[in-house]
Amino acid sequence: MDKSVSKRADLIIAGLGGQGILMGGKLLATAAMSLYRCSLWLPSYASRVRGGPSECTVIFSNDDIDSPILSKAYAVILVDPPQLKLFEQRVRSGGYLIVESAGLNETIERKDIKMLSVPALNMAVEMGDRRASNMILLGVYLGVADSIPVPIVEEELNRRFAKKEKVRLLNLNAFRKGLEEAHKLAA
Amino acid sequence: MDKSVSKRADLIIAGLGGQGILMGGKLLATAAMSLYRCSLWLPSYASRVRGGPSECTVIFSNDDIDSPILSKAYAVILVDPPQLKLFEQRVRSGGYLIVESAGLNETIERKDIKMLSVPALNMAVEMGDRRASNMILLGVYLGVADSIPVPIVEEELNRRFAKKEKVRLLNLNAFRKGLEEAHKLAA
Amino acid sequence: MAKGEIVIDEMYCRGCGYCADFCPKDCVAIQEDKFTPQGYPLSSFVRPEDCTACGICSFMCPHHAIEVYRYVEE
Amino acid sequence: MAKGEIVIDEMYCRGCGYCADFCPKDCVAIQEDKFTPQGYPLSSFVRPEDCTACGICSFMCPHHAIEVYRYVEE
Amino acid sequence: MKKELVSGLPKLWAHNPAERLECPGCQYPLITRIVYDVIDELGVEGKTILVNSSACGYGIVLTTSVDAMFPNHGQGIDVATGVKRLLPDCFIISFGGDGDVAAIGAGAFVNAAQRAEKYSMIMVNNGHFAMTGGQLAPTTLMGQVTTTSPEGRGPAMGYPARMPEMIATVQGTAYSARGAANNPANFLKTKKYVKKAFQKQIDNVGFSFVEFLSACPTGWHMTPQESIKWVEEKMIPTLPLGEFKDVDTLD
Amino acid sequence: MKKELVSGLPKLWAHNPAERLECPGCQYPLITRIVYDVIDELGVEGKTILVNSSACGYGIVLTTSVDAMFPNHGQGIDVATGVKRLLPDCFIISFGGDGDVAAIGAGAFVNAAQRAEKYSMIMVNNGHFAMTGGQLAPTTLMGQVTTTSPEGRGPAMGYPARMPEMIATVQGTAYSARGAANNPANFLKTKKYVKKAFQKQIDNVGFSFVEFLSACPTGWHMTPQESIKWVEEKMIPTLPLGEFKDVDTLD
Amino acid sequence: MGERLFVIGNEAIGWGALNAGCDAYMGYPITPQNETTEWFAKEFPKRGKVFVQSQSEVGSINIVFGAASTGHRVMTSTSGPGWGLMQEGMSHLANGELPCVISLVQRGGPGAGTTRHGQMDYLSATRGGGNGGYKNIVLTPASVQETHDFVQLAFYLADKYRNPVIVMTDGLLGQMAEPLELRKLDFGSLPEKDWAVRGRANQPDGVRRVVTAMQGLMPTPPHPPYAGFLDLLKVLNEKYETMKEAEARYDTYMIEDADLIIVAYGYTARVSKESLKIARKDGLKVGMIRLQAVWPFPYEIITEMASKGCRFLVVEDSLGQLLEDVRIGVQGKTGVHLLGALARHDPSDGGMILPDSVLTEIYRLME
Amino acid sequence: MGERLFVIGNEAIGWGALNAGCDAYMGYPITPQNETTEWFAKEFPKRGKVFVQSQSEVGSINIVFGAASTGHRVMTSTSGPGWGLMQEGMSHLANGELPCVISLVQRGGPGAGTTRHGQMDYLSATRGGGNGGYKNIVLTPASVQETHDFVQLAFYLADKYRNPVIVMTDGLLGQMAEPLELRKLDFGSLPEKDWAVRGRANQPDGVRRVVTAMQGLMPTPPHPPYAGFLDLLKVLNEKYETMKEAEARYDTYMIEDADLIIVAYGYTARVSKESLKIARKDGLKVGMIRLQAVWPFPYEIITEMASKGCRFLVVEDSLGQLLEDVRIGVQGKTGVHLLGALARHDPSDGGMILPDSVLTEIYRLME
Ligand SMILES: Cc1ncc(C[n+]2csc(CCOP(=O)(O)OP(=O)(O)O)c2C)c(N)n1
Ligand SMILES: Cc1ncc(C[n+]2csc(CCOP(=O)(O)OP(=O)(O)O)c2C)c(N)n1
Ligand code: SF4
Ligand code: SF4
Ligand code: SF4
Ligand code: SF4
Repeated sequence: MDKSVSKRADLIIAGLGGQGILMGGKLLATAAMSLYRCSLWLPSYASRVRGGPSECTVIFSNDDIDSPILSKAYAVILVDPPQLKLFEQRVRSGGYLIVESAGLNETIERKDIKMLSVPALNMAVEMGDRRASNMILLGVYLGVADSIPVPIVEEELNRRFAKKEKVRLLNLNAFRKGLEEAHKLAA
Repeated sequence: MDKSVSKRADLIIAGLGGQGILMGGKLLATAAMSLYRCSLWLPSYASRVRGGPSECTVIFSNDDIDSPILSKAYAVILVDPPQLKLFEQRVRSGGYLIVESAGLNETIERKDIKMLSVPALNMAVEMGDRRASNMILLGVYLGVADSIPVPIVEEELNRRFAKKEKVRLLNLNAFRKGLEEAHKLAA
Repeated sequence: MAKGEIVIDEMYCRGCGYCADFCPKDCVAIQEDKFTPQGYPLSSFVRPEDCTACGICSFMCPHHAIEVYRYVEE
Repeated sequence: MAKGEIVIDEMYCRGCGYCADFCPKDCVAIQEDKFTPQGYPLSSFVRPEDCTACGICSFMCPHHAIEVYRYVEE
Repeated sequence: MKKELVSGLPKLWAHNPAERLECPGCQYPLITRIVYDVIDELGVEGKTILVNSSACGYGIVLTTSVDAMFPNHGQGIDVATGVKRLLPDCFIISFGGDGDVAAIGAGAFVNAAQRAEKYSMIMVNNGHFAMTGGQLAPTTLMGQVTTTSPEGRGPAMGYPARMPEMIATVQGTAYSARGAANNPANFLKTKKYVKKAFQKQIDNVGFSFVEFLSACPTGWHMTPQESIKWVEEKMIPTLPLGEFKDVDTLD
Repeated sequence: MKKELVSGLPKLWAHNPAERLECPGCQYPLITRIVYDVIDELGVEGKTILVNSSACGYGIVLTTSVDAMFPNHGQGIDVATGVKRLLPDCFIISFGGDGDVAAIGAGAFVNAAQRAEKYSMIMVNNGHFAMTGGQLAPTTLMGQVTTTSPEGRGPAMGYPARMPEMIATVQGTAYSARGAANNPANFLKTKKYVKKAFQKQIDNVGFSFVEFLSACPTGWHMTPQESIKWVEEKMIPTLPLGEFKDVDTLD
Repeated sequence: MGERLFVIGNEAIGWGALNAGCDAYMGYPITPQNETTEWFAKEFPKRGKVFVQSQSEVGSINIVFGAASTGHRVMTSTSGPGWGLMQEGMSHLANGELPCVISLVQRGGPGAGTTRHGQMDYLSATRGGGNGGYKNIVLTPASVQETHDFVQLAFYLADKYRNPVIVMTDGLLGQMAEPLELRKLDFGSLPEKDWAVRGRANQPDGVRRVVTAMQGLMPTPPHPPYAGFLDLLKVLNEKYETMKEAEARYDTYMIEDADLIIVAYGYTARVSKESLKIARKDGLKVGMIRLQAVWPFPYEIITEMASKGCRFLVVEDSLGQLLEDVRIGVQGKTGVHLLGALARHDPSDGGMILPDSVLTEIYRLME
Repeated sequence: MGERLFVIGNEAIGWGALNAGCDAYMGYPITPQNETTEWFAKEFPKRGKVFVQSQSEVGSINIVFGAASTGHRVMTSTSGPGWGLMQEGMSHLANGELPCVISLVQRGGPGAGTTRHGQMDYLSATRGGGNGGYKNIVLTPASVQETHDFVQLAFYLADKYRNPVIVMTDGLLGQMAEPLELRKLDFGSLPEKDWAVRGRANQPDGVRRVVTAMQGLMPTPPHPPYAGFLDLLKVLNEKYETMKEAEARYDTYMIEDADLIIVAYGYTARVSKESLKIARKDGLKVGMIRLQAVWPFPYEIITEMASKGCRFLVVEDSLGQLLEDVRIGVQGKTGVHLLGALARHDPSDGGMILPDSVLTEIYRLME
């Protein structure tokens, strides 16, 4: 993706219910509003099962967004490693598959995409709350995709958790950890 | 109507609810079953009002009966004289309009049909029950139309009122009175 | 002596006889040989002299056919 | 002395803690540091010695994760 | 001597005989008289809206001179909720047959009470579905012959519904009673029930309900006199008259 | 020393964990355990058909090894009527949520009792519509926050439905009770209620009904422990446990 | 000719059900089909069969759901607003693939409309008025005998396809009496209902049965019914396509040389035929296609005749519903005219379309 | 650009209603439209507006009937089986000519089907799923902003025609978030609601009002409403014809030179547009007609393009419902193809029609 023009970015976040999948995606999509003419977030989750497969699509663009559904995206964040093979197919050529490393015991076959394996769960536990792992992965994504300037995302994050200072700090730090990690991985 | 071949006969009985309109028609139609290949009875009454306009169509035929609804019939029995003008229009050319005379204070304009004015109510009251007037009128109809042999109608009448001897006798006598009256009128 | 009187509206009466049934003074009765224009047996104010203008025949009449008047000294 | 014993099925336990709450002898407890394969905190039979085989932990377990056995003399 | 009108046409009367199509001896118009007169006595005529979904009540309730609504069978309960919620200052009466309230509208009825809707409901119980030709209703008495219980209602068809007793158990109900007009005294007692029920609405207490046992001579194939006797000797023993709930606050 | 199984999987168990999708700490499966065990104890397993229309119950009731039916929300009451009428020798249990029985199915419920349908109905009351995301149910307590009572239930939304009390007034009801499993004693008492209710069906007496207060920690956003406390301290005072009707003949 | 009864259409439904071996009826009164409900109330209990007067039409259709799940032959009947209330249930019956018969005696609408008659439920019956897109065969008899016979056919087709089947008449056909010859029709054998619930001890294989309206299908054993949603759609689609192929029903009258073809069903078909015969005597080349089923619809015959240049006159007591299907069939090749409910002869609710009106319209079009 | 919210489609319905001056909402929870009900529960009471959680969808639609009779702007929302249960009420609203808005968030069916999404209520929404033959405008937005705007349009049209209006989306559009610019739209003036009940003392003329679902019509004074049934039909028919003339809505994309035209609405229109653009880049002459209303249907444009020889591809998440209307329009002149629900990418209930599938179909057809 051309970082300077940035006409369109898209992303799939996939995992299980309760992993903060939907919230993370919505945060990005909301932040993108001030920057892009169009922004779209589409959740998708199993109806009956609490804790079943959960997925969301995030698209921002200065052009109209036609399909709200992505066959493939530039980046996929996969919080549930057992679904690796499935989501390997959903990354566009030249894009990123960002995957949680805890529980990951295979690798991808495609050569035209990059896989970044991130120990987000461990990092989050170290930070004191396993639930922050989604923000770490989001940080990694922004670190490599640079689709929205970091301050704008942080601003949105601060707004969203304005009433819960502890949660805000935790998430903010996790997000920054993710950014750092991205730079490490990119290096 | 050709009395000997009798391929088809039809009849409209019209009046108000409670005047035995529907029952009379059904009696004829049922009697006709043994004689004709087809027989049809179609009631039509106001839905909400007890005592409102009530009408039924009776058709018997050896051919298929197509329309169950008659625009015009060979004979119309009108128990409610105020509707005379309306039902004058529903008699086929050459046919009969048999009308209760009590309360009748107009006459018909058409020359191509015959009107028979019958004091059925008075006759019935004389016989002891005003409710028998419908059978008198039915008798008049059969007297002039001869669409079903009298014994068959009487048999059906006896069957229908088999369990109520008094009613059976009353109706049978009324029916016969009507036949007589028809012969008088025809004379 | 009559304390009042009633007026029966022939147009409305349907001959159910409730007025006669419930009049505590038996002032009202169905006249089997008189009929309303609609053909129902007609109710009549047969014994006006005992009427107390209690109103019962009126409010028990489903067809709102009766008006009851009380005589008042002027 | 133990009158019986219980078996907790890791596949079924979801760490709700009702067994621990309702066991009258406090024989069962949630091990916050042990997890079921599904990632829930795991319940454990921590004080087998006092178990009376009353069955409560089993029938109060919504996830049917506990079997209770009573020792019987042969 | 001057004459003073003691009783005549009900108050709130729209003089229109063409619309008065009840059968001879039908007691339905007695409860409408009570309702109309009480509305008048309470001085709420100008803000009254009648919602009628009872079938035989269609023509009968149309005789009113106030705003009126005629939704389909069974809907009058929910419809009244809609009207009252949008016009909380108006005075809403919902008329229903026993079919409306005890059969097709039973869920709406129970839930209107559960939500403590602030209107008044009148159920006219003539023991069957009159308009459609006299079929069994939930209120039909044991042994009663109807067109769908040709051998008389037996236990296989259940037992007569007692709606005022049932709805009295619901917290949102402020008032619940059963009246009849088998004699002048009960007519007047029923009028008291109706007045109390309406007052609950005016005081914004909660849901209020009166059942009225109504003779249906035509539908029952009886003379008017026999039908009154049936109310007295058959219905009232099974469905006792009286008040089943009367509270001034729901808490 | 030999070991004897005191308690383990419920009787009538179809071993299929894939279908067991209730939330951690959900008490729903406790009432299914009771029902399954009582069916077993009464020896009617072979002729049992479970009809479930409670939403969260879909996955949970599917764990049975007997014939089962899953009609839509609100329909399980009428559907059970259909099954029982055609198979009078079978043993029919209908499970419903509080939404099923007190809201959408209230009319079916009241009329099943009025017709004295000969099956047994279990209502699982978790105080809200769990499956659809925790909306207000007729049973929701005063002050309780749900997604459609974000400020807590106030009087404008009515008052908590008390179904066993209400249905006890209906003549066709043979048995009506409310149980809970907030502690082992109440669990066992509830089991007795269920057994009595089922016996009424076996004896062909009439409609039988048991409400079960069920903790829903996920939906209530509580820990399982807090949810049990809520049942104890909030629900039971409003919705007292006990039997409300128990008769051996309906006449 | 065997012994004949003289009965009205609404009663013929009952006799037909009896001859089909129907085990249970559940229904709620509504004009103009009350005689059906009353017939079952009178005739079924004394034969040891089930009659349930439900508390509403929502109740009727759900009690049918339960009853049909047991594998017995069951039916309900209704009209107008009652039909409206059954729509959700119809959809669930389709999902659960439960065979049953619904007798729909049309009245006039919308709303409470008229309690008399009308042909105004064509679209909701043929398009699946309820949620989610489903199909059911809709048989449309035009006489008392045909009503009786088609009820039997309906039970057969319901079992054959494991799908609800509608027998659609109207208040006029329902109230009309004609001679009825009682006869049991044989349509061939049917598979065992091995999917029905009846208590596990009564299942020959001892395996539980599951009936659901949630996610489709009651696979015969082995259960469970966890067919995915897409699988449900595929199965239903295939079934609907089969029905479309096999179950169109109509008869034709003098269409070979016709310039104008009347398309109608039910009472208006009979009215139209009378007019048509008169017009024929006058030398007008009018023919008729009388639909005996309106779903599936025989588009082919319409297209074929339209290709020959025939024009069409749709006679139906509605504002134009059957009209849509005829238009689909005609494909713009020729003209399609409507003689509809606005031609009712009487402004009150008793109006119907008279033979005279049809005749006048034929002359107008053939001028 | 003004201040924008980032909200999901189901919430946009609420914001649209608020901007339309809606006074009351009554509804019953059902997935996937719960956020709408919850939005009203949260936002309406604090603004002094009416929120009623009904006991069922039969309840919702009848409470709407009562509320709409008072002349206020009122609405409900539902999905799937809830929509099925509202059919009888829809018919009565049509009979009573009561303006109101129904938000229908489609899910997959029949029966309980899937709680996710689908486009399977097209026929029941456009054909009047309930009894008696009635019509209502069905608006079909395809974005969060359009949802918000169309809800306002719907209230306007409802008042204009004194008829229920449906805003039909689906679970996918309902759950999807996009920026929303809150704006009050002005569609022009409307007549006084002088027919509404509000208590006689509040009627300017002191004459009672009567609202009925029995025999149609609430004539403004002088009452009573004894218009005959035929009069009702005439009035309704005239209204429906006017709506057909005036209220068809669609936009077109590159149809001028197209050989293949995709016809779609809602989510599948957006999916299709993406594929279409890719195909265009490949030089394939594909265009699109996106329906913004599905009743009335713009048959003319379809016929016109068919006459030019265009073929059609209908993309809808159903077994073929919109397909019927496109066929009526095409009149057999060219081919009509369906990419329907059987092309859902996933056997579970989450499947949807992906851009890839549409693209493949375009290539297949253009080969
Ligand atoms: C949905 C629906 N079902 C059935 C009917 C037919 N119907 C009209 S009135 C009625 C019952 C009338 O009984 P009740 O409510 O007791 O009133 P009554 O006629 O006795 O005054 C029925 C079943 C209808 N109009 N709508
Ligand atoms: C006709 C209809 N309306 C609404 C729904 C959506 N729905 C499914 S379950 C449910 C309520 C669930 O509450 P409850 O009955 O209390 O069961 P629980 O989920 O709490 O077990 C609702 C409203 C539906 N499936 N069908
Ligand atoms: S009560 Fe009224 S209707 Fe009945 S007889 Fe007396 S006056 Fe006539
Ligand atoms: S009650 Fe059951 S699920 Fe809960 S902690 Fe104990 S064993 Fe685990
Ligand atoms: S049928 Fe009965 S309830 Fe109806 S008007 Fe006649 S007497 Fe009254
Ligand atoms: S939502 Fe509540 S009722 Fe449903 S499974 Fe979870 S805990 Fe149980």
